Amino acid sequence: MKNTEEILQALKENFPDFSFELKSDLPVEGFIICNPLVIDKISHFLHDNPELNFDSLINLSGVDEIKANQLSVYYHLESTELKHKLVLKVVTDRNSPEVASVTDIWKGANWHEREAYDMFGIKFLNHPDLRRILMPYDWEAGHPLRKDYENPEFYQGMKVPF
Amino acid sequence: MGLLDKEFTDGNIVIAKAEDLMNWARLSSLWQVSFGLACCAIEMMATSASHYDFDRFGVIPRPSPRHADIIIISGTVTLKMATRIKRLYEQMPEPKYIISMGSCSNSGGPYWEHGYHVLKGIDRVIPVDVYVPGCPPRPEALLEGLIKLQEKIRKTSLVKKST
Amino acid sequence: MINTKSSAIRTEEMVLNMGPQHPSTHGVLRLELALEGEIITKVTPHIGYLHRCFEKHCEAMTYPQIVPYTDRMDYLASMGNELGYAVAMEKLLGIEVPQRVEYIRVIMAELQRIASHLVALGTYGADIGAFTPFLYCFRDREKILHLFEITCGARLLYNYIWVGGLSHDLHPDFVRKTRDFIKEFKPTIKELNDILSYNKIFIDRTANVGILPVKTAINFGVSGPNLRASGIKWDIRKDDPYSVYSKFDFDIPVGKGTHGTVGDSWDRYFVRILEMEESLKIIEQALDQLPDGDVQSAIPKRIKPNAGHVYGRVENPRGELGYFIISDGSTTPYRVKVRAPSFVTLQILGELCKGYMIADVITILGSIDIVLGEIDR
Amino acid sequence: MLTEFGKAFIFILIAMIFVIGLVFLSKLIRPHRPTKEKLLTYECGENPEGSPWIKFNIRFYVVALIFLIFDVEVVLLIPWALGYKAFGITGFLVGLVFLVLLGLGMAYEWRKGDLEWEKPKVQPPMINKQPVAEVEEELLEV
Amino acid sequence: MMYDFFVDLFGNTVIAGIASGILMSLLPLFLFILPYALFAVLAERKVSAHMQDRLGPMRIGWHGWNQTIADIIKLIQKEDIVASDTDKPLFNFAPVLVFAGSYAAFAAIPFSSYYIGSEVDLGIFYIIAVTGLVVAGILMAGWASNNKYSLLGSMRSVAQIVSYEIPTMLVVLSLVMVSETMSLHTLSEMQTGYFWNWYIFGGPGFSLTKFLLIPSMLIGFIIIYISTLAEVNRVPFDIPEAESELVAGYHTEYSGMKFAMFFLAEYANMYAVSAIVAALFFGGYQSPVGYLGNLLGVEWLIPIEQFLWFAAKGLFFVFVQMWLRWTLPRLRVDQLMAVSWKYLIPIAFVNLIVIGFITLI
Repeated sequence: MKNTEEILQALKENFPDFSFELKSDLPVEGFIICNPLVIDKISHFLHDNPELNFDSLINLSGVDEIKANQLSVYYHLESTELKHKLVLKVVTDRNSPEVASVTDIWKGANWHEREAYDMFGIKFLNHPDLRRILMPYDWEAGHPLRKDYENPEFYQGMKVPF
Repeated sequence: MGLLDKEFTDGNIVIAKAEDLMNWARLSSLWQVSFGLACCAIEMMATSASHYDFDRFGVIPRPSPRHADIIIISGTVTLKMATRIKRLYEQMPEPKYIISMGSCSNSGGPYWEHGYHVLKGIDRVIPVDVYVPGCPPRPEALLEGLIKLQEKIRKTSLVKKST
Repeated sequence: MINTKSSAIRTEEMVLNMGPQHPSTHGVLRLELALEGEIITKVTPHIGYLHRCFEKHCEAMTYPQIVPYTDRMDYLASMGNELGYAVAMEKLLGIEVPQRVEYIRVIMAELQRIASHLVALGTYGADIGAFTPFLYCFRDREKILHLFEITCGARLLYNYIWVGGLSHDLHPDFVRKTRDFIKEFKPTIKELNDILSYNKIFIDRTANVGILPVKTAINFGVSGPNLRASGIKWDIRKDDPYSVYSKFDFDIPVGKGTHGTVGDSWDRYFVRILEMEESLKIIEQALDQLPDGDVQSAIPKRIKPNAGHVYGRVENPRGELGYFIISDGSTTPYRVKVRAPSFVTLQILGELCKGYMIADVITILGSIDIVLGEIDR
Repeated sequence: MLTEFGKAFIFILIAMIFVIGLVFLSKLIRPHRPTKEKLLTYECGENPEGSPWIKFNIRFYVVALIFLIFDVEVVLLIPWALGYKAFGITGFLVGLVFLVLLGLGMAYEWRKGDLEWEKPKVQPPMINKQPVAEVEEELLEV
Repeated sequence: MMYDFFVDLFGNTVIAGIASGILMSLLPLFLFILPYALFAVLAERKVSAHMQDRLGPMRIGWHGWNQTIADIIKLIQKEDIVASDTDKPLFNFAPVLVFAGSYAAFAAIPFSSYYIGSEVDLGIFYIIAVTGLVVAGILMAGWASNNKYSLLGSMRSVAQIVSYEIPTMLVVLSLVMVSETMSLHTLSEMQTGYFWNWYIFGGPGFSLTKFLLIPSMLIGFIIIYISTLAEVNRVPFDIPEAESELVAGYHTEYSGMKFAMFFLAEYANMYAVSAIVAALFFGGYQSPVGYLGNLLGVEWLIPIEQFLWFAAKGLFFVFVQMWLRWTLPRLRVDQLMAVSWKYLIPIAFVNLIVIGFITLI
């Protein structure tokens, strides 16, 4: 049963050259910010290390922080045996968002990442099949959950706005 | 070109009687395509369950649109689904009717403002006969919609209305 | 001598579309089956036919306005959705809710669990071919809907559990009617067992079909009855207790592989029946200890949480439902992400169905019990 | 004078005429408004991919083959079944030999696996690339 | 009797024969099959409704009695869709073949001692042979409608009917060994007297063989009832039109009157199969408790009574089929084949040999 600070120490020892930053001033839970392109190595470590043993990814959500002109992805991890939780955050640039995919570690992340791509346009590197999941496959009007998204006038002859 | 395609200019006793018989037969055995979209589909299932029995009116669920004459659009129609519904409607044999159940399929319902993927009303795609308001409408409301449709069928006639 | 073993002779692969309109896809889900004769080589689910842009609505509406939209996500367990949203928001705001509200919320959530399991078991029987249990389950479910109707006026989507309290107090004879319901419902579970659970053909169709090992289930993030059927005792009400669940004693039914290996479709089916009995126990205890008080005392007039984020979760009939809410200090949330259990559970369909026949895909799809409103949000 | 089979054939004729007559009668009444979309084959609302007219499973051919053997066997047994009583036990033994031979044929097919319909060949779900061993994890008491 | 009437009407025998043949074959169709079908479709909905706490059709006529009439008149008005890329001649001919196959079986079924369609001397095997037409019709319907669901449905139903015909034939063969006749007419004649003379209770007369036969006759009845259930595609063997898997099986693409023909053929087949089981084991048109006609000495009343008994027995078995449909779930294809090839056929074999020995004592 470890809390976020101890996990941060373990991460720092294991990955000396990666930068980790703990933010716990905001209410409720603290989270660790790390580099988007190495998130899969960190996840491998978190998954396989016996003390941490994060064997289940609860939630992966994309967020559009338009004021800071960046897209971020939050990972909620949990260990069913040791019963501790962890929140990771990854920040990428808004114009060419790229994050390493964690599908090889947690198979559950597959559709979460496809949804983040569909809604925000975040490209996940070496994802098995990165396609739109909720929107129609031929939807060219961009990614709907971005703050600066406008509705197309027509889609296949049907008027979209009211 | 069957009898039902022809338009008669003046009605007479034979046509009137034949019409009544055919309309009565059509309205008393409406076979429904077993097809539900969202929360209204659960209310439709509750309507065809034991408490409010749809079978009392001769409505039985048929799996394939080829055997059905009525399609109840129960739930939110999204843009991705709208093209499929249009095809299903097209594939039903000719004397076919549509009940749009729930405010989602009537006019987009609670998703009318920010629903970028929601079609604002099924009547933009297929011609609707009866609208049943409510979100989700109670089974009694759906039964009332069905009776409204039966009255509408009872009044259809082959004689061309004198415009 | 020609070897007539069918595996030796390659037949051409046929792609079959179990499309949006299919009697047993539990809503608008399209399964693309790659078939070899009757054996399935690949299943690819296509979803998104009911994507109603819930998260876009959350960014445009104030906190209390979101509650009716949470009902429409998993429309078979609306009370569970509202409770999840309320738990997450109360964690973010840090407000304390009077005990009476907590007890009523537990009663409502457990009644909703029984109603949702009844639909799941009924449609599962109908998928296997036995149509009568489906109608018996709906007959019992009508009684629960009547209980909901006398408290909050609606049968299916209630807008009953608000942030910080409830919309109405209990109906005067709600307690008596609920006790009558519990008395009537116990024998009907036994009747359902006799018709379906111990029926030889049902067991043949579901035992050893769609076996989900524990390690794979945890890796896929599966939760709820599907995970417990694979043998692990994992329930949010016990492992991450919220509301007043810690005050009741109830045990967590786990799949034991009575008719075949642990984690097959029969286990997933039978775990839900045992869970219904557990829920009855919880409701009885909650009714006995029901305190009084005003249910609307702790409802804040204007919800304006300071900037921050929270992840609140709840044990829904289909699994762990989580709300990840990010607020930026204004009255409307900056971002709400819902971790829907069916969305995560449907991913295992592709893995589970390899090598089975068409009839088994329907069995497995029915046993994991998904709701499309929650998948497509 | 009509033979008995003549009467039976008239039964079939009457049935055919009845069906064709009814379908024709309904042709007079029913509307006929074909549209391109209506004449597409139905596939749950999707546009049909590929054609169903492909070589399908060999299993059906094998079943038909085995059925043929048993069918011929029964046809041969009919006259024996009618008249074996006249010859007493020897008559029965003749038929018994025939039946036992057939039973052996069936046992051979059973053993060879031709009676097996296609059993599902299940591949257990795999995570991180190595096949998950049998469900050996004991009940994780948490 | 009808024949000589026509002979002196037309003079020459051939035309008279054909005329009387046509009249005789029209009789069961319009007098029995159509009213029975109207009643059976409504009965199925009412029986299933009351079994499920529902009411069934109520609004159409008092308690829904003319629901099926409304269905048929509506089906006449339905547009008949022949999809563009179907195999048109096959597509249109399939329902004709299916109904012809199932109606031809009524030629050899004795409705009463007075009336039988055609005195075919190998009665029961003619019926089993003719139901082969139904198999061809279903295959034609499935293949011609160019729809994956109907193809799968028809392939499964052909494999099922074919593999369940063998246990039927073996049981029928064992009965032929006991009764030494194949015509259902004489078979029913032999089971006269009271119900203990029926073959289910070991056949006519009092002898050691009769009591020895009872167990194997019971096994034979169970086997033939299960396999005839499968031949008619009723639950638990209704895989070809498995609603939850194959949408509507082989008649997915049919609409309007052609679909009504499939529907009618299914119910006619249901009755034909029940009639065969009743004729073989339950004394066809013989009454279990003697005839009213004998008591009152009214001679012409007996055939009518016999017809009523025969209809009652058939409808009872049809009711049992409906009863099974709304309680049991459905088998999978390979389990279905296993039941026939691995359980029914071996047991029917052994039953045949045992009966052979018993009849020789």
